[in-house]
Amino acid sequence: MLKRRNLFSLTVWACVILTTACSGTTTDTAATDADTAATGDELGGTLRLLTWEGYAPDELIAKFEEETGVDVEVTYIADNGEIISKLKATGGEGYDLASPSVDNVKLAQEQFNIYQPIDMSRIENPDVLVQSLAEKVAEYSTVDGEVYSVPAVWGTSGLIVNTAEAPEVKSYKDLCDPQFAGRVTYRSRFPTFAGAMLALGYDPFKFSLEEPENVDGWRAMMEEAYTYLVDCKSNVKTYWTSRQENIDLMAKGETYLSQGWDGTGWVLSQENPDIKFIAPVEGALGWVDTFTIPAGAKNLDAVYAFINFMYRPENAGELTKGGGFLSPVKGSTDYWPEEIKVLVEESFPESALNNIQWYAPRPAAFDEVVNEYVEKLQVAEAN
Amino acid sequence: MNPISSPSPARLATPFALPWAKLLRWIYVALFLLYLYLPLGIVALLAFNDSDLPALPWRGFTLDWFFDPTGDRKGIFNDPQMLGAMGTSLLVALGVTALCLVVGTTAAFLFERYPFPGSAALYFAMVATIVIPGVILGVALLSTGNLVITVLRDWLGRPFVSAIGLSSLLRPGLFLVILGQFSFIGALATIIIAGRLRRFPIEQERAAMDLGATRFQAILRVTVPYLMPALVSAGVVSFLSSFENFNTTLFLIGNQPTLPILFFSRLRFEITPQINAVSVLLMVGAMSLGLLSLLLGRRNSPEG
Amino acid sequence: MSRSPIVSPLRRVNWGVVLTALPLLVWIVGLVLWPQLGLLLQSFYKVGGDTVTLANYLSIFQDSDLIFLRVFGKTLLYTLAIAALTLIVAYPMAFILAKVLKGRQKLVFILLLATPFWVNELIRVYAWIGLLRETGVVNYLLVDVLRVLPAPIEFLYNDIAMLVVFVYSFLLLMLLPIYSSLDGLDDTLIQAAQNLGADRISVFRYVVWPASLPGVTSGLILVFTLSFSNYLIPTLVGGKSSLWVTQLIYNRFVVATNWNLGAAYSFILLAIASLVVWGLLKLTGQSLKKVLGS
Amino acid sequence: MTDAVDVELRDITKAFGDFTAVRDVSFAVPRGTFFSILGPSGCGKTTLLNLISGFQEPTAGEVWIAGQRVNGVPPNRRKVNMVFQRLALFPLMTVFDNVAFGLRMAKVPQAQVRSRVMAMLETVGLTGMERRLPSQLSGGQQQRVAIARCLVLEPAVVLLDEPLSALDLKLREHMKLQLKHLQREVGTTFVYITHDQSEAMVMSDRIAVMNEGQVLQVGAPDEIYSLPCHPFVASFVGESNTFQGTVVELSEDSAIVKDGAVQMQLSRTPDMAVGQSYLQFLRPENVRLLPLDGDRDRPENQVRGRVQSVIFDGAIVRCLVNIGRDRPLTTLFTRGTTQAVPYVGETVRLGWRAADVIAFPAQHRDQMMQLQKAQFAEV
Repeated sequence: MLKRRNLFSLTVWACVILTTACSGTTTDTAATDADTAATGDELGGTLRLLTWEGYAPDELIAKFEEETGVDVEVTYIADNGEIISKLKATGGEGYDLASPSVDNVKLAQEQFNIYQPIDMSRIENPDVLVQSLAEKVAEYSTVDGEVYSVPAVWGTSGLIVNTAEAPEVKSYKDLCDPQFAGRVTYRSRFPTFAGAMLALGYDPFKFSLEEPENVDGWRAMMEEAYTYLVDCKSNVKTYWTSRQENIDLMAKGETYLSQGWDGTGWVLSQENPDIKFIAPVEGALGWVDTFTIPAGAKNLDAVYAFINFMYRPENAGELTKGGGFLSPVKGSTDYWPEEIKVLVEESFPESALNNIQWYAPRPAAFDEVVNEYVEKLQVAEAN
Repeated sequence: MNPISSPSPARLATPFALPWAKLLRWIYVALFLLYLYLPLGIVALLAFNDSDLPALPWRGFTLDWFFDPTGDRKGIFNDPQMLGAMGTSLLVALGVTALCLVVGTTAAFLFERYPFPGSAALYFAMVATIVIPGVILGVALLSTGNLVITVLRDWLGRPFVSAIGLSSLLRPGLFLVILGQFSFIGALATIIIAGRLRRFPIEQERAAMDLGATRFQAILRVTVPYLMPALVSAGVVSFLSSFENFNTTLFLIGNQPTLPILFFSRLRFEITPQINAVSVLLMVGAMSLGLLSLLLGRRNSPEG
Repeated sequence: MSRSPIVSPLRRVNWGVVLTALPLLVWIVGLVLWPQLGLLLQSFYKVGGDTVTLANYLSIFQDSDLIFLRVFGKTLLYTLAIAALTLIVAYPMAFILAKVLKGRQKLVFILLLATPFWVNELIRVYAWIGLLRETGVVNYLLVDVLRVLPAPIEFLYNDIAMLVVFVYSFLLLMLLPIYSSLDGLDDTLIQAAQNLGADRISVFRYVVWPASLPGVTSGLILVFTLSFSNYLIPTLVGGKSSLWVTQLIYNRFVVATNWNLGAAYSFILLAIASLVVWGLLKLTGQSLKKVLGS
Repeated sequence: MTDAVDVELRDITKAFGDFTAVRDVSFAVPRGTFFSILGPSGCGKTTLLNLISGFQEPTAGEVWIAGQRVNGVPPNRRKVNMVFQRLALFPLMTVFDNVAFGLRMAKVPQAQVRSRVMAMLETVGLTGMERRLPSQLSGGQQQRVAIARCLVLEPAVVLLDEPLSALDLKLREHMKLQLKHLQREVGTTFVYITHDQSEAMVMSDRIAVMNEGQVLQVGAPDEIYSLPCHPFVASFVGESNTFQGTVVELSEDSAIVKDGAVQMQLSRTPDMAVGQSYLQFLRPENVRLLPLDGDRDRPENQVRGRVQSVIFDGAIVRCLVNIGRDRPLTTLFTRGTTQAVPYVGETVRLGWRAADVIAFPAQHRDQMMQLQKAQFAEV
């Protein structure tokens, strides 16, 4: 029996329960809808995107919502690992569409089974895509004969150069040229190692596709790139960790030379024409971010509607017209302003386009080696 | 507790009594304040700079970053995403504060009044939450939530779990964010409240009961008013800790970002003085809350 | 026969206590212990594996470069330095606040000191970046305004900058506990010591310092643990050679998605942090409850 | 003993901004005396103590201790030690460490510290308590630690700042005597601050009475009591019946002063003039109950009245007699001596001698009121 003096505790409990109930109902009603209103004849419900900042601009989302009646909710992430971590933690639930980079999809799917295959028949007009890109994505994201990704946007990383200070730059090797000591920035991540390997005459992507079992060979290559980068460390002002950090360093003239994304370079060019994005002679590193459907996605109709919507050239053009990244949709550049077109064409003459080195999926064992060396590089003292 | 409050002779007897020491003291205080306020002062200043970048030199005064009439510069009051994030942060912070105050008070009573076997271990576990990196708290909670859903589904069947909304509650979203933040901010609140409860002269409660109050009434009429300064400061600390939390929130957040999360993704992508404008708001807000807690804490403190 | 007010726990369950205990239990068990235990279990499995193993823990010794141990050691050393530095910077202010300033002046100062602490950590860190960077405000002042330097210097991206920002971030957590223990020190004790022949140094050593010890310990613990588990400051300010243990853990969890190893790392972190806290308490002769309750 | 002086204040003034806490104070404390500074709270006695101990510096004037001028000498270098009002025992140190503190500060060798502390603890009767913390001692024991902590340093002067005020009544009475004996025993000069006139009376060799920043009278307790030289002293020290009247008649060696209905004769002082206003003080023990009809004993002043109340305070009986004034007249006598105790309502005859009336010219009209306030403020 409860006595009167227990009123205090009861009140406390009532408060706890109320708080819980309130926060629950006010915040997640939308998600509950998505749970229940899964498949109807009419489009509607909610579409929960897990994507990068810039991939879901307000204007496009508004347009899509108006066309379909679907309510779009966007969660932004800042790292491929965040997509995988979130989906891993929820067993692939909680989101309807994610945008991992294609080289991450296969491994994540094999290890954690967090995605579901793409139903290609529901892509209305697959021919609108640049074929070589679409094929590459299909190839890289196939697990057990099923394709898990279609391309969303792509881009490269190469060299961003302040030509007023460093006019002659054309190779990854120039990052380590002593004349730029203290005026160089790049990430302490795999792309930097990839660039170094290319500069040393290796092809890491071909290697990981052709010899996925050869961990020792991979390690040897990484070791060599590591030694090269440690020697190079005194050249580096700092390892940038975000797009904006790279922009700040270059725009303020604190660094002259950077390994970074093309889109970053073009944003800088618009402010300072001396700064250019260059595809190095070894080849720019090509990445593709994808549309990949989490295993627990609810509103598949809306998912495919969204993919098809984004594959319309005018929408693809709208998405990429800021010059942050490129679209795999043919004709999207028709909707670009002239100055962006010029910048992109200047950076990518025919030869450079053909020379893009696409990131390929890596086996888990390779990634472990990569992580190890990334950290070793950060610990190493500059020479 | 308060010693004699007559004009204190110790003022002269402090180790800084010599004139040069007095000068030195004020130089130190000035440097200290400079250290504290120079970075923030510049952040605040640049919120009013008529420039697209948050950087010197000064290009004239503007309020564009607060209320941009044209829409070219997204003034924070014309930016639905920013306003939405502020609202979300507010909601989360209020939820966390409510939980912290209620649970913190019960926990404080338990630790101070009813020591039970294992209470020391529980206390240690509580304090340990402050040490665990926030990211790990978040990840652990997220995967536990998922485990709960999976297990419940196996037991009760998917429709039932969906119907009571559990699955959406335990997915990344504000509910989990509140729980995650509370899981360690609650420790701060408990420590603050327990600290004051320890000094509470328990005879007062006994006197109240002796005069005919039930235990509940005694606590409500005598103990809680005594705890009020601690409750106010625990509330303010909880609110502000929640409002600025980033690490734990990162993994638990769904589609409604809190302010720090929005900051983080914005700062990675582009920096405009908009961020400075929000900072100014936050500073003003923090200062007012601090003032409130000091004034309330002081007024309600029977110790003066 | 005396009727004891304390009812035998065997005879009758005290529902009031049980109900008071429930929120705490739900919190600690449901939101802390259980999730952490889940992680702890994970730390005994290889990623994707299903046999219990110590491999994740042993891996820290097996790596040829001992990266984890080196980073861990460096982090530990630095966090101790940060705690000590913060103490040195904050102590005089805490003393002035407690023993020199009175009444309204004191109130204003407390507010003035507390406010910066509540501005978002990200903003504080970016504010410091804006100050210290090569094209930042400090260089602008030194080169363009005061003309002390011929050319800008890079103040950012090194360990000193990192220490400066760390100390800045945790100053208040040191200041307030010391202040509150000094505030409880009766002024007449200082007088008594002086009266008995103690000079300034002896007054500090025998009266002021012992009285502030609970606060000092509490401050040291807070600053130590929070800088130990900090991620943003070393990442953004520390530059190219300042890997922090939380970055290693973050890398395991987020970049490599190897939660098992990440969990192992974080439990090592937790264990060492607890050990250091325990050591600090032993060293200062304080108890956790007393220190945190002040 | 020689007339050596341990503490001497010369024209000391201490001002805090506009407020002058101490004004032109001068006195000397002979070596080996128990010297009390007595006055109501706020009279400046604590300031005086701080000036002697060195916690504050005078605005003007000189402080001399043991033959040395100590202006500007910091507190830790003065040969005075202090027992604080709240004792200020170091809470984290044992009794031994508290007592040893000053010796250690003076870098006395360890062995000597031990023997001196133990000897001192024995003197104050605390042997066996040396390992306890102050919080584990009773109030009286703490008191003795505080005193031992000073005496062990063999200072020229021990200053005591109302150290008994925190004790309960019984213990206070006991400690008064203990202190007095201790001081006799060690022979150190004690300067004792108090607002309690009975403490001062019981313990002191000499008393300085202070009010509003000034020392009004310095003298032996008996002298202060029976020959006050200032109306404040007369009213503050001991109990008095007070009158304020005007001189109506003067003779060669006496004067008649009238206060409303009451008219009394008192000894004449040279500067008295008719029409002048005077304050008169009359100790209750000097007011005697006279037989209603007898004329054996005829003091100069006599009055009839009705007993309003009778208060027994141990051996002392106190009668309040309504004599037609706004305040009753108090008379005191020891039980069982002269006469039977009257009953309430009884009409009695009271009488007192002219020589027992202490009179001072009244400076202004409301002085009496003020004095009464001062007298009751401390109660």
